[in-house]
Amino acid sequence: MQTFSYRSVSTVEEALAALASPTARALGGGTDLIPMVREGRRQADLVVDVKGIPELGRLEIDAQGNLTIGAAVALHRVYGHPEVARRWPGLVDAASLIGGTAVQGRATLGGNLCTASPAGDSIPALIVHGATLIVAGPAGRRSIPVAAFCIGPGRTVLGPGELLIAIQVPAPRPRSGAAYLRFIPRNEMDIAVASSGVALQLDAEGHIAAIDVALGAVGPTPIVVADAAALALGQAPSAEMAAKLGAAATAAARPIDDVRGTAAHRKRLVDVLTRRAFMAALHRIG
Amino acid sequence: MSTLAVTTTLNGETVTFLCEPHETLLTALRDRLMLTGTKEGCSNGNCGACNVILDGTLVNSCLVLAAEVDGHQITTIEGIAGPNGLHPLQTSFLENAALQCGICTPGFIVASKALLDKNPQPTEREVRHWLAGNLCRCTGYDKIVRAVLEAASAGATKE
Amino acid sequence: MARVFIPPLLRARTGGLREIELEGATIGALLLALEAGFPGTRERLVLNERLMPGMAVIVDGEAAVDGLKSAVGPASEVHFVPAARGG
Amino acid sequence: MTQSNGFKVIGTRPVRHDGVDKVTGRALYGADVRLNGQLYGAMLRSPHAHARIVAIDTSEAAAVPGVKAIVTGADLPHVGDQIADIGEGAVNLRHLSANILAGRKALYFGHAIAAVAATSLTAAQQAVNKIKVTWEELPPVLNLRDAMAAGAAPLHPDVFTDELGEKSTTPSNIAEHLRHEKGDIAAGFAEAEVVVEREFVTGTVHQGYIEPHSATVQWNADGQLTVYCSTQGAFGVRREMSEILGVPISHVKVVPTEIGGGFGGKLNVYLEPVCALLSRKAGGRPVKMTMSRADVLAATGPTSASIVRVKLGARRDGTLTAAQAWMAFEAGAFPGSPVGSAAGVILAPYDIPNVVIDGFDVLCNKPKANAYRAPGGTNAAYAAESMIDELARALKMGPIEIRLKNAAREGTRRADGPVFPRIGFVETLEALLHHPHFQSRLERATGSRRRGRGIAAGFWFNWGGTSSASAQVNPDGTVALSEGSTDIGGTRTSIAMQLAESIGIPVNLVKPQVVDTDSVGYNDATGGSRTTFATGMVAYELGQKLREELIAHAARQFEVEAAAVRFEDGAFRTDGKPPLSYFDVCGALRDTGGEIVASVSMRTKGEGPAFGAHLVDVEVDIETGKVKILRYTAAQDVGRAIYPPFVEGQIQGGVAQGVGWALNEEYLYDKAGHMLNAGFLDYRMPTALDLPMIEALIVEVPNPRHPYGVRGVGEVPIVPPAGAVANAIFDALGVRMTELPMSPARNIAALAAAGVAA
Repeated sequence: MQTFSYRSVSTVEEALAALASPTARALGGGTDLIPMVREGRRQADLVVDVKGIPELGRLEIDAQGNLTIGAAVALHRVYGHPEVARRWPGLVDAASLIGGTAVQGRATLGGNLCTASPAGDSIPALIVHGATLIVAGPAGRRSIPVAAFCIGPGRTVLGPGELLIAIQVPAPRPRSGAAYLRFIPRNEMDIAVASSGVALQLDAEGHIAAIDVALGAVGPTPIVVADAAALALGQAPSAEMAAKLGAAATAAARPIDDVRGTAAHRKRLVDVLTRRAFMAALHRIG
Repeated sequence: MSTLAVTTTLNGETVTFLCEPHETLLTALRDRLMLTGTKEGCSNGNCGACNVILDGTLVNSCLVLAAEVDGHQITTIEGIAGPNGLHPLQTSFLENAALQCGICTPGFIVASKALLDKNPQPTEREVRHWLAGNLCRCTGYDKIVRAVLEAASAGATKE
Repeated sequence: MARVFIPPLLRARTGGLREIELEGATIGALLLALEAGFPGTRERLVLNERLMPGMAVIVDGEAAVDGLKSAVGPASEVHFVPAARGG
Repeated sequence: MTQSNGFKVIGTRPVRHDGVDKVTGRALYGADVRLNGQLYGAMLRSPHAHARIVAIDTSEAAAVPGVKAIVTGADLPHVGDQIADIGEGAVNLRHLSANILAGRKALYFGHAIAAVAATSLTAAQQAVNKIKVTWEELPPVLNLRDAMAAGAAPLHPDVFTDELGEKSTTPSNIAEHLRHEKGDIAAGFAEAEVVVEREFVTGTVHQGYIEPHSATVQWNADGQLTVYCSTQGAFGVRREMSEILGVPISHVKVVPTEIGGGFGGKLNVYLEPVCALLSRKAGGRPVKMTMSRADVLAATGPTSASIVRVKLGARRDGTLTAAQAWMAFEAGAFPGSPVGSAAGVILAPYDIPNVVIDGFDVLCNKPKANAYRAPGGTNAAYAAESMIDELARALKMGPIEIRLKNAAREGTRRADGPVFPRIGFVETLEALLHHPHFQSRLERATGSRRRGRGIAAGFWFNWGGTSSASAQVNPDGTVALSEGSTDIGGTRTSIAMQLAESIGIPVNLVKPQVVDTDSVGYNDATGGSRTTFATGMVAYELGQKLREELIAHAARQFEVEAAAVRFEDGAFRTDGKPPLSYFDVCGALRDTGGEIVASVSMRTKGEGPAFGAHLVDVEVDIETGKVKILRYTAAQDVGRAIYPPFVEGQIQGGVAQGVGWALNEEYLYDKAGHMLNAGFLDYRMPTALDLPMIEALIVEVPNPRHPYGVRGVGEVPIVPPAGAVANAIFDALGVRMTELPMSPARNIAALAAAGVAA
């Protein structure tokens, strides 16, 4: 049992001032942080509640169709937003999978990113949606592609005193679709044994114009399948293409044996999940 | 670290209580406010026994700091029944024998109320999905799901 | 005479006999009679003058509740089995 | 209103007496106890699976502000070797004590080492973190094969292999070998035309009750101990407290709270003696301790991992001629796995002339195994029912056909010797045979999904045991019933119903309460499926006494002989006079002879053994290995359903636990013996989304030895599911799954080994 102090802040400046202490931690939904601190898996002398900062609670689609999700927006608001659900289905797949209903009432995408679990469901989904993170810190603001955010289990590129402000997701491209699938032994309330997110766009002829594939729980961080584009671009989507992408996912995966699954099973699962996510994403295109 | 004073609307009444900054809402409810109907099953958000409704949203009170609820509204199992008697969900749980040992029951009833407030006519699949964060080890869920469906068809949200 | 079934692991002491007809109105009396015919058997079934802990005695298909004092009929069947209660 | 079976109360569905408290949050469970001046306790647990405790330094912990007491194993009184009948079988009290707080060695990850009581939980936990233990780590023994291997290092220098009282000459991790023998096994297999044989492995699983253990104890200066705890058996707690602490049993009063599930895991004490020692050291202040979920999983409960080999022989017509079973069960750190009951269960559903069953109770560095719903039954039946299925397929017989052909009936001699009384296995199989589910065709799935259907049977002995209760008739006609059977699943009501039926009054007039050990006669634990049977039998006798007294009172009011009075339809009648209502007679008790109070205590006999037969349809995704339960029907002979929805609930709940055991639940350890999944996230019990509706098919073959025909219900339904699911997976894939749980990764590995490609 660790004790700590608690402070609620209402501006980014206040938050940054509080987070200047090396033992301070930002509190969003708390669904990861609170049990981790209680069990001594994370240290904190000061917990800075950032939910009172209006910018962190924004959920907006701008005139260009880009989505901004404040880092402290609870998941149920994300998947409960009809326009978000319609335009960014892969993200909604992931947001509605994290924890049970009561966890989703509190947990945030920002928290899922900052926990930086190799199995964090939102991360592969955000990667394939091309999302970018807005971060504020002592040196000002910067933006980081989600694909570059995690650098190891529980580790991100966030520097000392930096705070994740928002997630920006670009407007979906025309004739595009996305899906995120994970495998768990139960049907809810589990951590992904393996996962795969696929986003793709077709050109006017129905050939693949863009494709992104990202995997979860098969490496120390989410893994982008770099070969996907070479395998698919310019070709008509097919079951054979799905199989090739699945094989590429298996090749890219670097899983380990742990309490949640075996490396062998995970290698197999990313193949299956990538094939299925590809077909689901394709199916979702107009 | 210093003791905090938290003021909240709890089951419709304004309440002020003292707590330590690291205390969870679950601990505050049970040990400070003596509302022990909210149960602790895992303290990790994996069983739902501590479910409460916070500003209209279902949450695990073990994953919320007591300090976070200052100025917010909370409904616990003790606030589900109205002045005129049991909530239709409570009646339906009794009539459907939807509890055995009863330890998970407060969490299930609170979670089910949050469901019906949002979706008054859920399907069986929707009920099962919504309640997947609530573990019951006695019933196999069959009678719980039936109780929620029956309460919904009887118009539980009118209460 | 009651039919006393000898547990398999005790049959070395009864010369391999699987069941033995014995005279006695109680389990205790039967076991004394058994001991008289087959020395070294009773100590395997009785501890501190009570039925061995963890063991149940079944008389005519029903668990006897009075231990060594349990009544046995003239044509009863007696078994010694591991006590199983449940969870 | 009388039902067609002649009962007025039995078979109806009144609102349970404790229902409103339990749906409004008012019911008080173990952790809801709060005494004035109470201290909070916290426990230091072993981080090692096997280690010698060289020294414990509590000086820094004692200096934490608010700390009032610290105890270690050295504070427990020395109890010598005493074998007692506690729980599932014989228990050495010295072992029981060493499981409460470790002595010289920690024997499993999570073993209790020391405890602190302080004015706040935070202070207690901080102090626990400051206790310094000097360890000498020892190599752990973590599985059956290692533990049983020749030359394996024994966990205990004083545990020898016991073979019905005969001890091995050297210490051994095999604490016991037991055997059943019937007929001539060699001749039986010689007679067989088809023989099948296979070995099965099952993992360690937990009961999984949602309420963690919690105890609050006050040890008064006058020597009186009061224990508030969530337990299946208050009298068992009283006995264990007395034995472990070396105090007279009369000094211990146990007040049972509501209990949030037990399933066998709350029969024995864990925290209670520690709280008592802390309370005494803290000058008699009450001490409350509640386990975390991690503690519950790491240090309580589990039921045994096992290896079970089964060999069956049959003639071409399906008649079983011989069966042999060999099983080894992990006992954990102290002797006492349920291998004895497993040996009784494994072939019980069948009439087999030639049988040999060997069982081994094996020590290893895991928590001490405890009873779990039909202890040993699921492990045993998983193996046996898989082999019955394999035999049926070899013989091209239907799964119900082969079971009916060999079904045990009244008069069948069990492998362990006794002869079955009236049982309802045949009726149960026939009910399933004629059920629409069995008669339906299973639609085949497409793509990577395969569907299959499986059947398995299961048996449980059921237990009678001792129950006591007392009752008084109030002037308003209500009857206050005091009982000592803790109510885990609605037994206040199922017992009150039997009392009401026996007296002849509506059940809402009965006011049942579960009281403390000073306030009612002795009761064995709520376990062994005994409460509705045995305490119900007591309620029947109690009702007969009250009824007789009521008639005597009415007779005085009528001024006739009692023999001339009848009590029918709520009224007392005698010839030639207007009837007196039940309430008239109750209101006039003081004028007709005084209050009516009665009590009954019985060592019950005639518990009816019971059988179930389960049918399940599954769908397996052969690309991922995941199994989905599509449809489940569970038939069971319950004797008589007192409260049918509760009976269904017992069956549905047993199925859910059995399915969890079959598919996902297991303890995971690393090579050093650290438990890796001590939480509800990774110890994966089924959620609402993992199960379909479960149809409970109630079969009633009344138990002739119970006044209302009751048989125990609670345990049978967990016995068949693992076998049924395994058989369904075989039907779907053609692969025999020989290890539980049948997790996705195992299923994929088995498919690959069998050469079945997705």
